Amino acid sequence: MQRIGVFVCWCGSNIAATVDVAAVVEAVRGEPGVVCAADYQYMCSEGGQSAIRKAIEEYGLSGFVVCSCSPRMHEATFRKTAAKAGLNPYMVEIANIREQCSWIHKDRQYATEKAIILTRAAVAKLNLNTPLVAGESDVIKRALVIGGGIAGIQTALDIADAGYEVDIVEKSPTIGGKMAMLDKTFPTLDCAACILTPKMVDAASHDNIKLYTYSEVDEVSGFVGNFTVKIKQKARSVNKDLCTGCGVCAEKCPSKKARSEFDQGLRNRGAIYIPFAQAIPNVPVIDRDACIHFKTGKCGLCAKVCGAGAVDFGQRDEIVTRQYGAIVVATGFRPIALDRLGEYQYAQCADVVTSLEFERLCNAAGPTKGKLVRPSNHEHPKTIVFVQCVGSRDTSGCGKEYCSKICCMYTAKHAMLVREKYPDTQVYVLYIDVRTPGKNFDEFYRRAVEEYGVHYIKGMVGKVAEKNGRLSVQASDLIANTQMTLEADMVVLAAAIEPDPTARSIGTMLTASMDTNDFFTEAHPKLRPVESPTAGVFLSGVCQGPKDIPETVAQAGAAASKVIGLLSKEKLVGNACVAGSGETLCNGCSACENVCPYGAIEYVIREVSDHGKRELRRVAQVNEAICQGCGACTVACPSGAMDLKGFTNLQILAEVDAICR
Amino acid sequence: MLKLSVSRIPELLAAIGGARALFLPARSGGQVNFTRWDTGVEYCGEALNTVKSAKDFFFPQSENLLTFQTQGKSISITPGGVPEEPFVIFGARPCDVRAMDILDMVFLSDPQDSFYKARRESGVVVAMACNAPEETCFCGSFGIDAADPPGDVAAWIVGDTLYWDAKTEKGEALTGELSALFSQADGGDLAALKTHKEEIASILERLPLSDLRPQSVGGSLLELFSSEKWGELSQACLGCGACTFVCPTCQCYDIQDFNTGHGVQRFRCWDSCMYSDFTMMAHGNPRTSRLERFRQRFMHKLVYFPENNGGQYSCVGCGRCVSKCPVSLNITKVIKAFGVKENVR
Amino acid sequence: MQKLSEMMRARAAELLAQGAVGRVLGWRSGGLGYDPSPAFFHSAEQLPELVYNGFCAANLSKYLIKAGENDGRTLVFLKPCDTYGLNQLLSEHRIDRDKTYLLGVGCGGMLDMEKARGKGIKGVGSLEEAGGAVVFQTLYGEKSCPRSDLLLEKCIACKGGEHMAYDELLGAEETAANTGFDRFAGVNELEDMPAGERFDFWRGQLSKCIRCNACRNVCPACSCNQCVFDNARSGVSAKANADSFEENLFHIIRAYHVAGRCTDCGECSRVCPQGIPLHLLNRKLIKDINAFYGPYQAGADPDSLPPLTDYTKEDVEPGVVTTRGGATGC
Amino acid sequence: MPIEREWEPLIVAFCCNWCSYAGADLAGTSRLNYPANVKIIRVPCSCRVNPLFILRAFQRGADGVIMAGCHPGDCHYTSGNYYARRRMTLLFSMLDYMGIESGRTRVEWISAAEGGKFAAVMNEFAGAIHELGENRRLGDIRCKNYQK
Repeated sequence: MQRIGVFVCWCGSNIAATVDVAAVVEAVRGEPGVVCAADYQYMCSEGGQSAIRKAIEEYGLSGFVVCSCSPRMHEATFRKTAAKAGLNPYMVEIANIREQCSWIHKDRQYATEKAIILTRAAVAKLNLNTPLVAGESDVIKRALVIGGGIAGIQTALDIADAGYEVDIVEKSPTIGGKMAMLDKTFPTLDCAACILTPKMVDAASHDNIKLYTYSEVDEVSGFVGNFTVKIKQKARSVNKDLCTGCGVCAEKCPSKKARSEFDQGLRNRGAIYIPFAQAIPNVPVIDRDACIHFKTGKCGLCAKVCGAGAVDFGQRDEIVTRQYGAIVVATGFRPIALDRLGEYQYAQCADVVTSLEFERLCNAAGPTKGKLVRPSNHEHPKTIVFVQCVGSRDTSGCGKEYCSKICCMYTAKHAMLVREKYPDTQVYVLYIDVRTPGKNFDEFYRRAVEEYGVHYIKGMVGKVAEKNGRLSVQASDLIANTQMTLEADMVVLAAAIEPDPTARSIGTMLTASMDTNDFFTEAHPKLRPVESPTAGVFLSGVCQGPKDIPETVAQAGAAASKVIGLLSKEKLVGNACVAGSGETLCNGCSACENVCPYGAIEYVIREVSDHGKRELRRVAQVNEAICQGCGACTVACPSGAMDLKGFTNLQILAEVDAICR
Repeated sequence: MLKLSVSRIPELLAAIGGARALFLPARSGGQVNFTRWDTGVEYCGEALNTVKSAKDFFFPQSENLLTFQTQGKSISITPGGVPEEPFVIFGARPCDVRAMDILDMVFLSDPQDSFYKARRESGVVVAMACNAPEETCFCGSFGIDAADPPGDVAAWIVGDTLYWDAKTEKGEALTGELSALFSQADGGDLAALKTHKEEIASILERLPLSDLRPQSVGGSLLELFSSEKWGELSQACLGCGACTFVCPTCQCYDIQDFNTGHGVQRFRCWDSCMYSDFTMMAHGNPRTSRLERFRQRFMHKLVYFPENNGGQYSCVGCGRCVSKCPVSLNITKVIKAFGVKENVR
Repeated sequence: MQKLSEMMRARAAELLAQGAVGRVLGWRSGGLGYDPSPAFFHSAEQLPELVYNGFCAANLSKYLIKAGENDGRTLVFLKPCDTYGLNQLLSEHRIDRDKTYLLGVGCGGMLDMEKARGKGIKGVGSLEEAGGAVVFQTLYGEKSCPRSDLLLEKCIACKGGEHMAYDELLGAEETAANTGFDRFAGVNELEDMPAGERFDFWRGQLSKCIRCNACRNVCPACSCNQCVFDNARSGVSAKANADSFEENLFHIIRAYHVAGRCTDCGECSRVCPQGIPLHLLNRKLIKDINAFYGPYQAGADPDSLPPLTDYTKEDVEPGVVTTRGGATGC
Repeated sequence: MPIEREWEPLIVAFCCNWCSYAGADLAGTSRLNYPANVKIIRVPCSCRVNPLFILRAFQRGADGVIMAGCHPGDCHYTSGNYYARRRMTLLFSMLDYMGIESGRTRVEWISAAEGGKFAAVMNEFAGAIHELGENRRLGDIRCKNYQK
């Protein structure tokens, strides 16, 4: 039997004006378990709290009810009060007689009656409370960042600078991601490489950062603070430690058929290659599908020319297993394939290119050394048509329904760069809407139109066709409401972006939820934008939704700060109100497992003693470190084996009974 | 011996039911059960047995014993009233009536059950002979004569005549009230009744279970208790209480508290030894397996009860369990299993 | 069916002899012809008592839970509709598939002795299923009755003769074709009544309940080690109905607990001693689930996710109950 | 000190801690009035509401029961209210089928920002229950002496 104290707060006049606090005190004295009841002007004040502590002392209370404001306001306060007096903090219940009583009712008698009933309910519940202890778990002070683009690099740097170890896992041979491919960046037009490569170098040289390039996450287990991750390091066929990065092997490689991923296939590369000059690590990799040696067993020229003897055809994939306290997803994006958007003739016409290809064509380090030419004949284009929303905001099912967000700005950038370098070139931009929210974005776009004389046409492309060496773009001018045909030398498609295809499998491994477009969902769209609903998993960059570089960097920093906050804890204090299963009642039916949003329930075969009869049974087991205490499992469980601490079936039934009596 | 034309049974019922509560077999929703008489409620004589026996009227499925309130430290108790409403049960079959004697052995032996006693005293039983016994019947195995019903009043329906024979004071008193309706049976009637009884007897002889003999359950208590057969017999049992709750002689009950919010009602309700929480105690349940529970039910009916009650079996062969068990387990299969072979067809 | 029984006995004997199975779960003949009981057979000597006839309605799959405690495989005979219950138990990890040998047997529909009694057939000494009819030898003479007149409700509403799971089939050709009967007709009828009449209907029916728990204990979906209604600590335990509310509570919660898991095997209605049409509760939920969340047959696929442990973002709102209008209730 | 007054319905509201309970608090801080006979029970999530709780409330004499949770898609636990939605839909449909007035049960999605909506819903629901009158069909006579 509990020994319960009831403390009714006046909250100055907030409560006392409408609720007869003395009457409440008197009414609940006779309630089962109640051994003392009192009222006070401000329960939350030091005076009020010490009054409670005194009563705990004097009456040997096992728990108490505070009739006051919303528990969302002061539950924590009074739990501390209990703890200070040596009571378990969960032996406290709040009757919300301010927000849900005195503030909404005018009639004193009604309000007082209701306050009494709410208090009875709280007492009835408290009679069934048991001391709860939040579980604690250790935090492994290392973070994993999946993806080595600008998002991943920035997150890693911020975490590392705070003094924690970080591993970056990047599936391609180098870090840098999409940003490394860009020429200039809006709205400042400074060169991408100039701002990115230093960060890449920092990441590589940082004592707290370990790079796993040409590697993939293979398996994830564990939970917040204590993940175990298997990383697959694919065989480079080149010994990182011996290689000096001189690049002779790449030059000498006789096989030049493979298309350069980094240059969007606009240039061929060797079977052994370094993706680009500033690649990090600056170590070549052998593309075994393209390599003559791996196909025929002959050649092996690279090995011969390598002074360091770093080429190692025998190298194998390796699995490394590492422990992490937190995981950041920064898997980034790619432009969508355009094969389902036939009207643009992308596959057919060499001079129809994507914006990312265009970036490479403009880039001084690109396949054309920065000279803008038509891929078909290497002549300088006189007219260029940029087409926006290629596969974005597309409800036809061929593209994506969402807005890819970055296209309006980079198209303006491209148009501007062309007019800057080649004033003789006519530039048209076909758009549905121009969306330029963002600092200095609209100014940037206006400059393109006003200073650089870019022709913006609100129109949709009907068809692109090749006509005697040139391209004719049929489009409808939605403002003039006329059909028109543009003769162009080059058409640049602002293709929609989509999450990197590896995101889905990573999401599954992490049990991190994703939306229908395979973007990771955030724990709360407004209040927890960089956290996944899965504890310990954080989101950085476009993997969560389309973003430009400044937004990505900002979010990367935010994710990093969340990780730092987590890693800085000695112990993780879990949620005390977690689910738990009574093993003798459990049928092992998996209903709870099926509804748990966190994968916190697993089934184990255990010897169960039922009425002294010992037998092996399949029973549910809740991982208290993962359980968030929603209670979905408790209702799914037909036998009532699964219950939620702090909100048990009996406690809630007791509240119902008290209210309805 | 009195008589009355069958066509006037409604008058008879009105006369009885007008003065006091009257319960009689009536059909509703496909089932025949004892129903409180009211204008429009028709006596269903052709049904052999009601689903639930007449036991309810003396030992209801659940009844309130007392109520208590607590205020702070004080407690106030309101006893549940002892039922005194007089009533008549019309058309109970001989087996059900004999079952009442068995219940008496339990509830009227010291300490007497005041609730049961009160109901027993204020209830009058008009028993009806069985014109058409069925294959599920084996009342004969327990010395009950379906043609010659016990009870306060014995009744027969022969053709279009109802015969009425008061056997106890209570029966006489009731008959007295109704005398205006009856006429005296003459010699012809008695002859007809006699042949009718013989017809019934000849049917009883030909019943498939007619030579089922509980006495044939041989062996010492210990032998029976530890017999291998229980495992096989009980393996199909679902552990439901259908057999118990349709049984006219099962008398086990549980006492539970129900908190109404303004007080606690202490009530008793039927319980079944087939249930996993039967006789649940602090340490748990004394019979944790289906086998033990199954064995308990039949050992009680065929061994323990007779041992404590001068050989009286706690079964009257009404056959309800035979027709109602979801998996067709019943006492006859148990008796056969333990019976000495030649006694079993 | 005579023939089929013999085939079953023969096959069971073989498998026992080979040691492929440790025991056989089937039906043992009773003395009255219509009263076989589920039973385990451990040796060829016991097999002559194994029968299969129109009164073997009992679904054996639930017995496999206990049988699983023994070593070795259990051979079990399953009628087409029984396999749904089996799959459901498999999906809930109540049965170990590897410890069972499923012998699917054909089914011409099971018979209801109550219906026979309703037709004045009493004093049955013996009976025989001959072709489309059942011939009863009774104390009151020989009575014959077409099989179709004696079918159990669950068989009139047959889900079809297909076995959802089996290792081997016997006499599948005996299976009667689906009657094409609309199993939701009864539900629709109730839904079309005014709320008041619906209430009176259910009060009338449920007030007959004697809380014998036969419906629950026979139900393949009700396989809890301990039911909340038997568990004093659950806060809702109750033995007998002390108030009409308890009748409602028990049957609502029971129907609810098996919602999305009920295979509509109809056993609850078959075994109710008071003849309460409990299947009308379960079928209502099945109808709703089909209407709200798309057609779903529990037990058809052991790997499917029961509707109540699943969701879509576009699910109907609970308000549909009030807004859908008279046609479907209210 | 019971007050002599005409019959008023008793309404139990199950509110999820993160949205609807906070919404109720906001209604309070905004001083938005709704009937005193609406009594709130706080649960972590709408998916914690067991049909048993609702039936128990009716047994004990509640005349209406309402469950309020986060808007679909906004659940603090990501998917709790989706499960709750299915559970309640089937339960309510079942009660309706058994002849319990469907107006006595309701689910509303009320966010922490919707104090106004909370008060409006409660006023409206209380009114509707008042129209329906006393819950007799699902009450327990042991618990409540129903007005003759």
